[in-house]
Amino acid sequence: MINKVVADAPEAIHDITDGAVLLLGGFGLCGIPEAAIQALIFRDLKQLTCISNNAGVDDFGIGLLLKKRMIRKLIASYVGENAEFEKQFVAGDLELELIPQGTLAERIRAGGAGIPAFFTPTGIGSDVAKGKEIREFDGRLFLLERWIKADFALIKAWKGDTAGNLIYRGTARNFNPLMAAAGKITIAEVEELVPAGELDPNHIHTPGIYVQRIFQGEAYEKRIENVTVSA
Amino acid sequence: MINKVVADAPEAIHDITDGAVLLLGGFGLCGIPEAAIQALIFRDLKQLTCISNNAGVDDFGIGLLLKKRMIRKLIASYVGENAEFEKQFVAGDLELELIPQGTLAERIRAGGAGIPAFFTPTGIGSDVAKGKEIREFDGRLFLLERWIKADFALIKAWKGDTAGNLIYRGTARNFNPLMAAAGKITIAEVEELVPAGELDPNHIHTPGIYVQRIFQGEAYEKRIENVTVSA
Amino acid sequence: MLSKTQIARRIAKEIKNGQYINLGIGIPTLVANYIPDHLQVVLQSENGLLGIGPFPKSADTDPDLVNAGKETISMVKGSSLFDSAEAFAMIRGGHIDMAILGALEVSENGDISNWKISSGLIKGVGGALDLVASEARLFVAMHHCHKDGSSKLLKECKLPLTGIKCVHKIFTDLGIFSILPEGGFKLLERAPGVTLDEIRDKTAGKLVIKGEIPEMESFD
Amino acid sequence: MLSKTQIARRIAKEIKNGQYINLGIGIPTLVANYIPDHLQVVLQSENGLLGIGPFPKSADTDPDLVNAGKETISMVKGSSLFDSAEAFAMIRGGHIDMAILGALEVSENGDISNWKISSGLIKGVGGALDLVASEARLFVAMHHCHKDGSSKLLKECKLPLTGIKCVHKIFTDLGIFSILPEGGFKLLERAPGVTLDEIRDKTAGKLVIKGEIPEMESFD
Repeated sequence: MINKVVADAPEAIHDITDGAVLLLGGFGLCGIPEAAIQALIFRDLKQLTCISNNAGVDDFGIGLLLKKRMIRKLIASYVGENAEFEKQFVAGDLELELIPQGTLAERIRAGGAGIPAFFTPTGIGSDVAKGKEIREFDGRLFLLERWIKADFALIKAWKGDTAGNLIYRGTARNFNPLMAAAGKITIAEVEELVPAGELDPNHIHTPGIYVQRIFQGEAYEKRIENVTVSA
Repeated sequence: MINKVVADAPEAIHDITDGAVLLLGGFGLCGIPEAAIQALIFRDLKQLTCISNNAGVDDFGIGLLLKKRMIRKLIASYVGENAEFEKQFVAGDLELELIPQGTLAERIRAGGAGIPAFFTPTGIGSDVAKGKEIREFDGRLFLLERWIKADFALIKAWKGDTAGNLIYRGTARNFNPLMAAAGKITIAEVEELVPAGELDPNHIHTPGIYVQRIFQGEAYEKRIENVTVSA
Repeated sequence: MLSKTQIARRIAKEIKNGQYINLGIGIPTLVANYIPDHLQVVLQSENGLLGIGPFPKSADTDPDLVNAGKETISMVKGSSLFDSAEAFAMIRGGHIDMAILGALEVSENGDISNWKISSGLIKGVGGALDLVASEARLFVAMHHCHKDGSSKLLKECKLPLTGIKCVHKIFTDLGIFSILPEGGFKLLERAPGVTLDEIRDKTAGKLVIKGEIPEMESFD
Repeated sequence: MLSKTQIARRIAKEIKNGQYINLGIGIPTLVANYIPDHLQVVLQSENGLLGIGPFPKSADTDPDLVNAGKETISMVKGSSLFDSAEAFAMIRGGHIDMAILGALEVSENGDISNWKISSGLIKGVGGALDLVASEARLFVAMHHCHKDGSSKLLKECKLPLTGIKCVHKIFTDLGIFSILPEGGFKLLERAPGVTLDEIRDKTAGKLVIKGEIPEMESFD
C-alpha cells in the first residue's frame, strides 16, 4: 500500500498558496478539519476561496479564517451562525455564493466522479435557476448544474490508516467523503491513525485513493454548536 | 422503525407482472439475488426487461430466466459468458442494449438520486455516442446520458435488518446498492436477517429507506464463475 | 389560537404509518415529540441520519451526532448513517415521503419563501430548496402573521422564492389550509376559539371557505 | 518474440511507485505477478476493490471476492471495498493513474478497439470504455498480429471503437511502441531476437523508426 502519512497539520498544508480554492468538510462545527484550520491561521494567506456547507461560528471553524480576513469568497449553503461573516459581507469585503445544500453536495460529488454537469430539479422557480439552462425530462423541469473541484480538500475523519483509508463517525461524516474525491490534493486528519490492514475493508467509507496526505490531529475540541438535552 | 420483512422469495416477488422492468444486482455470479431468481422461474412471466451488468451463465443467475424465455430485452455491459443468450439474440428473439459498465452504474445511481441526466466522457468517439448530445466542458467532450429506473430492483446483501438496512460483503456489493435506490419496489434478500438495532448504523451500506421488502434466503449456492488459486 | 407546541401536535396527527419524514428547523422540529407511539415512522436528518431519536440525556451528548439544526440528538434502533450526497439523493430521488418546513411566506398557488434574511443578506438556503423540489408531500408550519401583524398567506410571495406550487397544506396558529389546484387557501379547520372573521382578516391571499368549518379538537 | 508472460513482465517495469492501476483481462492481469516488491502500488478491480492481492490458496477461495474477470482473488493489507458507482467514479474522475488493457486493434493515432465479437454479436463493452475515456495513462498489451497473421497495428481501426486518441504505449510480442502526437507508431524497443524488418512487415499502420532501436533486456 502507498503510505500517505505526513507529520502534522503544518506539514500537510505547507503548499497551500494565496488564492487557492479549498473544500472544507463538516456540517456546522460537526466533522470539521480543526487541525488544518488551526494550521492555516498561522499562515499569512490571502484571497482564499472556501467551499463549505457553513461558515462556522465567530470563534471556531471557518470563522477563524474569516476573522483573519483570509477569505475572499465563500461558497456555502447557510452562513447564518456567523456575525463576522455578515459584517465583512455588508462592507463588501467578501463574496458569497449560496447554493442549495443538496446541489452543493451533488456538485462536489460530481467533481470527484468526473461528471462535469448534471440536471437537478432543485432550484426551479427560484433565483437559483437564474441564468441556468432549464430542460424538461419526463414532464418535469430540471436545471443544469456544474461540477465543483478544488485545489485542496481539507477533511476530517474518525479513524484512518496509513494508506489513506477513512472511517467517519456519526453525522460527522456529512460532506467529508464527497470532498475527499473532489480535491486535487486531499488532506485528511483523523483522531486515530492506524497501520494499513487494521481497518476492516468492508467498513471503510473513503478509499485511500482519494487521500493524498493523512495525519493524526491532537486534542480535538469538537465543539457542540447547540447542546440540547432531554430531562 | 418500519418493518419490511416478508416471508420468502415467492411472497416478495408475487406482484411482478409480464413486461415489468427489473434491475438485478450482481457482477457475473457474485452477489446475485439467487432466491428471487429461483422464485421468478416458477412464475410464468413474459416480456421482462432485465437490467444487470451480466447475463449470468447458461444454468445459473439470469441465464435461468433466459432459458425459460422470460426476457424480451436485456440491458447489460457484458454478456460474453452466456451461450443461450447468444442463441436467442442471433435468432432475433431477444433485444440487447450494451452500456459501458461505468455509465450503466452511474445511470442507475442517477435514477435513485433524482438526477434525470448527466454528462460523461465515457463513449466519446465510439458507437455509444451515436444519437446522443455531445457538449464541451472545460475543453473536453462529454455526452449526455439519462437516468435508469425500474419497476422492481432485486438485490442481494450479506446481512440485513427488519428495517431494510443492508450490509454487503466483499465484492458482492457491486451494483446492489445503486439498484436498491433505483427500484420503485426494491426487494432485498439477505443471508442473515437480524432485528433492527443489531447492525452498527455506521457500517450500513444501504439505508433501509431504499428497501421495500426484505427476506432471508436459504441455502445460497454462491457459485464461483472462475476458481483461480495460487500454489 | 394555537401555541407553537399545539401547531406541532396538530401536524403530528397527519402523519401516517410507514412514512419517512424530514422535519425542518423551528416548529417542525417539535413535531417529533408528538408522533403517536403506535406509528412506525422514520425521521431523516439531511446531514446524514435516518432514525432521529429524542434529545440525549445530558451525559450522552455526542459532538459527532447532531441534527440539521446542529442540535445534539440520539439515534433509534435501526438508524443508519450516510454522507450528504446520499442524504440528498434520498430527498431528490423521491424516497422521502413528507417534509414539514417553516416558512416566511406562502402564496395562494402554493409557492413558498423560507430564506432567512438579515441586513439585506440572505443567510442561507440550506436544504429547503431540495426538499420543496422533491416529490415529498410538503406541509408548512408557521405563524399566520408576521410580528407586525401582516399576513404570511399572500396572493404572491414578496421574498425570494424557495419553491413554486409545492405546498400541500399549511398549519398556522389560526387554522389548517390546503392549496386548491386552481389557487387559493382552502380553510379545513379552525383553531379552538378562532372565528372565521379573524381568519378572513389575517389572510391576504384568496381564502376559500366552503360549508361548515370544523373547530379543531382542543389540546389539554 | 515475447511470450504473454514476458510481455507482462516487460510492462511491469514501467510501473512507478505510488500508482493506482487498473489491469484489464488477459495479458494485463498477468502484470500483477511481476510488479517489483519495492514499489508501493495499488491495483483496482472495477467491480469494487482497491488492493487486489494474489490468487488465494485453494482453501481460501471466497465466492464474495472476485476480480473483474470473475476470478477468485485475495485482498492485501489496506484494501477497501466499494460499489460499482464508486469504482467508476474513481476511473472517470481521474483518480486511477494507469490502465493496462488488451486490444483487438490499435490505430496509428491512438484509437483502440477491444470489444469481443462472436456470431456478429458484440459480447460486451465492460469497463474498457470508461477506462479509455479517463485520464489514466493507457498501455495496451496484445499480440502484434491476429492468428491469421494480419496486423493489429493499423492505420485506422476496422472494428467498433472503444476510444479515440487515448493509447499511450503498446506492448506486443515484437516490441514497444508509443503513439506520436502527429500519428504513427514510434518503435521504442525490439523484443530479443526480433528484427526491424519483421516489425516493419507486421505493422500495417505508419511505423516510425528513428536512430538506434535498443533490444530489450532478455528474460530468464
